[in-house]
Amino acid sequence: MEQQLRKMTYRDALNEGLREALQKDERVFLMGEDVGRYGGCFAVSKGLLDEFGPERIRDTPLSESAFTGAGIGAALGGMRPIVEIMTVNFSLLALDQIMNNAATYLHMSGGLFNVPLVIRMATGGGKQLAAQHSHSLEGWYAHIPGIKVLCPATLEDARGMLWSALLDPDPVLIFEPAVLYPMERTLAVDAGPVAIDKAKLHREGKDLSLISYGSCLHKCFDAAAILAEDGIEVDVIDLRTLRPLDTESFLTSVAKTHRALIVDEGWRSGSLAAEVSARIMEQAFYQLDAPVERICSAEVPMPYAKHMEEAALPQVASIVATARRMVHG
Amino acid sequence: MEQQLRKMTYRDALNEGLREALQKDERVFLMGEDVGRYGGCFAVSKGLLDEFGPERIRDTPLSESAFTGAGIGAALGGMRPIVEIMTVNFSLLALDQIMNNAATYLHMSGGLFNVPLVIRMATGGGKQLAAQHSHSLEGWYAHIPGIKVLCPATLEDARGMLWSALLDPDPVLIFEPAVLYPMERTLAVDAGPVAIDKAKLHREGKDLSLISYGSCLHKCFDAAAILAEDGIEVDVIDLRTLRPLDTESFLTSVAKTHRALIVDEGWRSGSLAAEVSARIMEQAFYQLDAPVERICSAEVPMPYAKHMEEAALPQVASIVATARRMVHG
Amino acid sequence: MTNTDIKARQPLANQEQSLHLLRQMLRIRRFEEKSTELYSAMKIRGFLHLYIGEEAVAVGVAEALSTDDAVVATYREHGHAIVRGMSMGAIMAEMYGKVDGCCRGRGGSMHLFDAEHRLYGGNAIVGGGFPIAVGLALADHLQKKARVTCCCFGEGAMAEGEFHESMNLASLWQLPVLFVCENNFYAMGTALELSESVVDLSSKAAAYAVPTATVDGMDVIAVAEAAKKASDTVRETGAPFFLECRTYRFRPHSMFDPELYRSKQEVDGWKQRCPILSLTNRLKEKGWIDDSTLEKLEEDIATEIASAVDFAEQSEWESVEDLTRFVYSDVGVN
Amino acid sequence: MTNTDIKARQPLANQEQSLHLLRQMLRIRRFEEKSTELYSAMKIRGFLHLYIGEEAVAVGVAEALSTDDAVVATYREHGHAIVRGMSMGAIMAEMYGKVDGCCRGRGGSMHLFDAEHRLYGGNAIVGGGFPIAVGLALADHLQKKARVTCCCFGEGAMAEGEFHESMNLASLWQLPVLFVCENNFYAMGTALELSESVVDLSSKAAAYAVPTATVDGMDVIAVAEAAKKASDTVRETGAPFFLECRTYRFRPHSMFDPELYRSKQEVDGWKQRCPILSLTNRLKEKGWIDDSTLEKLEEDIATEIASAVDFAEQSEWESVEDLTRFVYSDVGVN
Ligand SMILES: Cc1ncc(C[n+]2csc(CCOP(=O)(O)OP(=O)(O)O)c2C)c(N)n1
Ligand SMILES: Cc1ncc(C[n+]2csc(CCOP(=O)(O)OP(=O)(O)O)c2C)c(N)n1
Ligand SMILES: [Mg+2]
Ligand SMILES: [Mg+2]
Repeated sequence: MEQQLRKMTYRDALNEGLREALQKDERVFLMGEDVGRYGGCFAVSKGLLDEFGPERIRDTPLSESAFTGAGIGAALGGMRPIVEIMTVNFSLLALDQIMNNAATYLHMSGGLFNVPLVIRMATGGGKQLAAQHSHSLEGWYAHIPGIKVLCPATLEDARGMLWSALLDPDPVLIFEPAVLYPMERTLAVDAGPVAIDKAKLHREGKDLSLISYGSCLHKCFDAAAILAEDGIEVDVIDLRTLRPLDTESFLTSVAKTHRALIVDEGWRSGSLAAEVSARIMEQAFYQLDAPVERICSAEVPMPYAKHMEEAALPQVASIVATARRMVHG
Repeated sequence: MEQQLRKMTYRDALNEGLREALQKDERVFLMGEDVGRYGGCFAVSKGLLDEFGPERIRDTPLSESAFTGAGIGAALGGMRPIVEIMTVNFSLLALDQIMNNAATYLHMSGGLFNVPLVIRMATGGGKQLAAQHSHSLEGWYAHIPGIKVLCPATLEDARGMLWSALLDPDPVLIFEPAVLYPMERTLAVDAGPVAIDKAKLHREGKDLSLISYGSCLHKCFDAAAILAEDGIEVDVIDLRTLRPLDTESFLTSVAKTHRALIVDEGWRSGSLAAEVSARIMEQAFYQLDAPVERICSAEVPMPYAKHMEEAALPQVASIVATARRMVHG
Repeated sequence: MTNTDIKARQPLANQEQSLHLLRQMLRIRRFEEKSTELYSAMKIRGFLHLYIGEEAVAVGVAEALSTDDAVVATYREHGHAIVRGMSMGAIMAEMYGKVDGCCRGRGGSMHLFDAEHRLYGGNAIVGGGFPIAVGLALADHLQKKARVTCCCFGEGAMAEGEFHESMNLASLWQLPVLFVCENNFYAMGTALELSESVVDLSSKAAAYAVPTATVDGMDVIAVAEAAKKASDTVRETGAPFFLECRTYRFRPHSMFDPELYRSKQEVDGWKQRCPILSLTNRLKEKGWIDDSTLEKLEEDIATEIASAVDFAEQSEWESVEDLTRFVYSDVGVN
Repeated sequence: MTNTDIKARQPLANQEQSLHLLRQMLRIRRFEEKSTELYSAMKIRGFLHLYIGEEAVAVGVAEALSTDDAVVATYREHGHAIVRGMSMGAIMAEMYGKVDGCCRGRGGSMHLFDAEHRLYGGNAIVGGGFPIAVGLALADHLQKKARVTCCCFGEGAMAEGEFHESMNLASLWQLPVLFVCENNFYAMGTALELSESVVDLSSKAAAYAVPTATVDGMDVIAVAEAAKKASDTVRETGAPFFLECRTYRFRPHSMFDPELYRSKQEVDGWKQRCPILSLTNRLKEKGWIDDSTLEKLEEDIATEIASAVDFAEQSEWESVEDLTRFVYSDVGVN
């Protein structure tokens, strides 16, 4: 039987995921700035206020720390809150609550209190929003024990990760690359929850492992297609879950390709890409035919001008060029 | 002529550095919680209130974000503020100011406004202060472009880094490992400012590069002494400045030893150690005789109990054991 | 630091209740005195913040709470943990870092938790508990549970942005939070006057349209009375209330505090108003207690504490293999 | 959203000043109208927040400031940048992302900076400017410079913790900050009533012992008057002042706002009170302006804008090689 597909945007898929969660579980509610009457700053929660009312689609004042912490409290109190922070840049105002409370409660209490909280936020550049609205900090968040960090890059994950995150007993952060919201693709009619503990191999090849996630994944797809024309066949791995990392996924790939290139929108120094590289170093050193390389964002606060922003972000051309050099020397 | 030495603690050295800065430059002032009347939460600023008065040794309310941001503003306004945040854990409340303002001002303004601000804070575990007072986030901070990140491990640096940081036109964060405050050593009578752009090779050997910083540096010294008894000679490198990293320093060492072990109190995933490993991968892969390894903190919120905390932190025994295995196979 | 606006001494309710309040305060006092000894003996480590002098607050407020209510406290929470009904053994073992501690030795003095008694910490980030309390109350509101969440904090915490955000949220959304300010006039070494542009803390809270009351925090009967009224209001309205208890800590902030910021006279002045001493005197005046009853009370408490210490001494250390347990609920993931 | 407590219309001072105020408001209005066109033409990108409807605030406040004072503004700061004295060309080129922009194309619409005119941004983090303003004033205080730092923000920002912390610091330390609340009754789609438990914003500020005033932000003469008094107070006392200007944005929050949260009637009601329209009418009543003067004024402004656009069009792109410049002052370090 053929799978039925629908055309929709990444934004629609998120919206469906939210709607389904709110329908399935009375304890679920969405809370954040402008999630209700405005329809969501990126229109992700559009229509939900009408369907679920202002108690469950809860507009908050501009108080990132308090409403994120209130999400922790509500989770402790038996609810299943979804906190929306408009963008990761503003989440810095809530970091104390995220790191010092959400991530530590279970451990500090010796297992007494878990925090079943989901925090969603937009992330990343590419929209000319400059240095206070464009950074990719999801890899940085992945440093923190006690939280899980997801980054859906596909419609399937946009639709399905939320429910899986809500089933998780611990705090889960979901980072949505803002440039992907309008991306149109197809999704199976019966798409549902997805695993959140495994990376996904999207494309197979023998010559090189392209390891990525988020919006860069799509750049890797494009690069892979171009490379294929040259006869270079690459594995394309979507890490999906940035913490805990599915190390097995890329080690398996590297065991086959002996070469790895990581593409990550985070700033290079201290990027998630560094962690992936270090793990390959530790666990697959003797299988490598060449050093692992990274393509990351330039280490600058994001500039506004389009050409400068493009220069700061990883691009298909540099992925292709680097991959070629790595394979052909 | 022989160098005259004095015995003092790491804390004393910091205190002297502060006093000298306040004496040398009228624009310098110290601001933070309990820096004055209380004498500093770790007694670092003891005595300064009497000498310089409450305008320059400025006790603040519990308002980390506002007084850190006020430091940025005061720096923009022509002063040379030193902001003290009691511990790095509380700095999360000020992260918005640090990342979205201090680190971006110069760039966003196209070079118009630099921020000559110094922020000092205690960091790290080892004092049984549990999960909200013990983390080592300096390596994590080193991810942020636009700031510089220092971590003095020696009396010389505790004494000298502050003035160099004050001369820097851009925001500099100085992380003081809290376990080092009572450490007693000797310091030259005429000790003064130190370079803040270079790592330091403290001990030389041919068999392995031990790369570290902060309180772990001292564990590396101990390990190196033990290893020497076995006939294993190691380089011990103190990174000192975590951003920008002095890559040259460890590449030079690895070119000689062909083996590197990084010891870092940060949580392992996404640690500064990962960055160092990734750089060695990229720039010295063909010189390696064995994979670079890392010894970091266990990925747990710091437990209170002593034996558990010790188990969570890097220890001399594991450094020695790992180094032995790496050298002898 | 004038207390002029504090209401007159409350009448003692009845003998039984008064004795109960005295007993609770004494339990805290003696427990903490023992703790300092054990700190000096290096059995307890890390930070240890004593509640000595402030016992009337926790004890008085506890009277107004039911077992179903929730409490969010600070790093100075031994008193709250004890009056909440936790066993001294579990608390002491925690401070020893033993596996039978309430948090299996992971939290220590600053992080006492108890699921049964709904004590949600023990939070060592000043102001960190405000949003948590708002969230617990939000959960009750959404689940239509008529419970109170009691949020305790020092006056120093009121300068933090989270106080502001949380007061506004609680009032805007009309959530059942009882905010209890333990105003001991100092935040470490920073006097209230150096921390707040407005030192009348009730007026600060009133700026969020939250009803307020101020009470003499050295008078346990007064605190119990005020807390009862306050919590009744919260229960009736489902909305927040702000109760300021003016009190004083007799001891240093923690075990590392040279106390340069206040005079011995000031401390001694407040010690005259010791909540335990004054209640004892009033009970004696009334003839509701005599020396032998008092002695018996002290003996019982000494026994309770001794057995708590014993329990802590006997308890095992958590196995180091369990280091990464409780990072996630599904053990093993990292 | 009642404005009952707002004082009656202020008398027009004199012809020259009134015409100047009108001209300034018109410059902002026309500049922004042009900007929306250029946004549609994709010359300007990113977020573009318009000040249209609120011009009286920036213009009136600017009257009270000297060139030596400092201004800290938000992402809705074209008006402030223009009245501060920046050239429209530098602003327009910035929004084009060109190298001749005031920030060499790195900031865009939300981050206009100017060293000469002491405009410290252009901050796109709501509330992020509060502590900066406090710090600038602290620097002046410490250097004994009698200057004012003017901190502009929307009413939505008052829910942020940084508002609370900064108001307290400014008052506690008696620092010369003029806080100007541009109360346009909405924070994106969130009405004031849904954001603040107390909607009387002056009373919120008063809780920090900061003197306050509220003014009709649609009446530029009234704003100028009130701002003058407020800044005089700041200059005299060296201490903060809080000025609420009640105004309205006629346009969507940014270019991506379906405006589901307010009615067309409400918007139209406020448009009746357009500050430019009403000042023009009053000037006409007085006989201080006629159609030809007005036409001339419009022409001059059109010319100024045209040459700004021209300047932006002609300007070069920053070289991509300079991508990492201005991350640190000592170029090259990374
Ligand atoms: C965010 C934060 N900043 C600073 C500290 C260090 N600190 C611990 S307690 C304290 C004083 C708090 O005073 P107050 O709120 O009045 O409570 P009290 O200790 O008097 O009970 C400080 C500054 C902290 N734990 N958290
Ligand atoms: C900390 C933070 N949270 C959220 C946002 C997104 N945001 C930008 S403007 C805005 C509304 C602010 O309203 P207000 O302060 O009233 O200013 P106005 O836009 O009305 O001038 C929001 C929510 C932001 N930029 N920063
Ligand atoms: Mg206090
Ligand atoms: Mg507004």
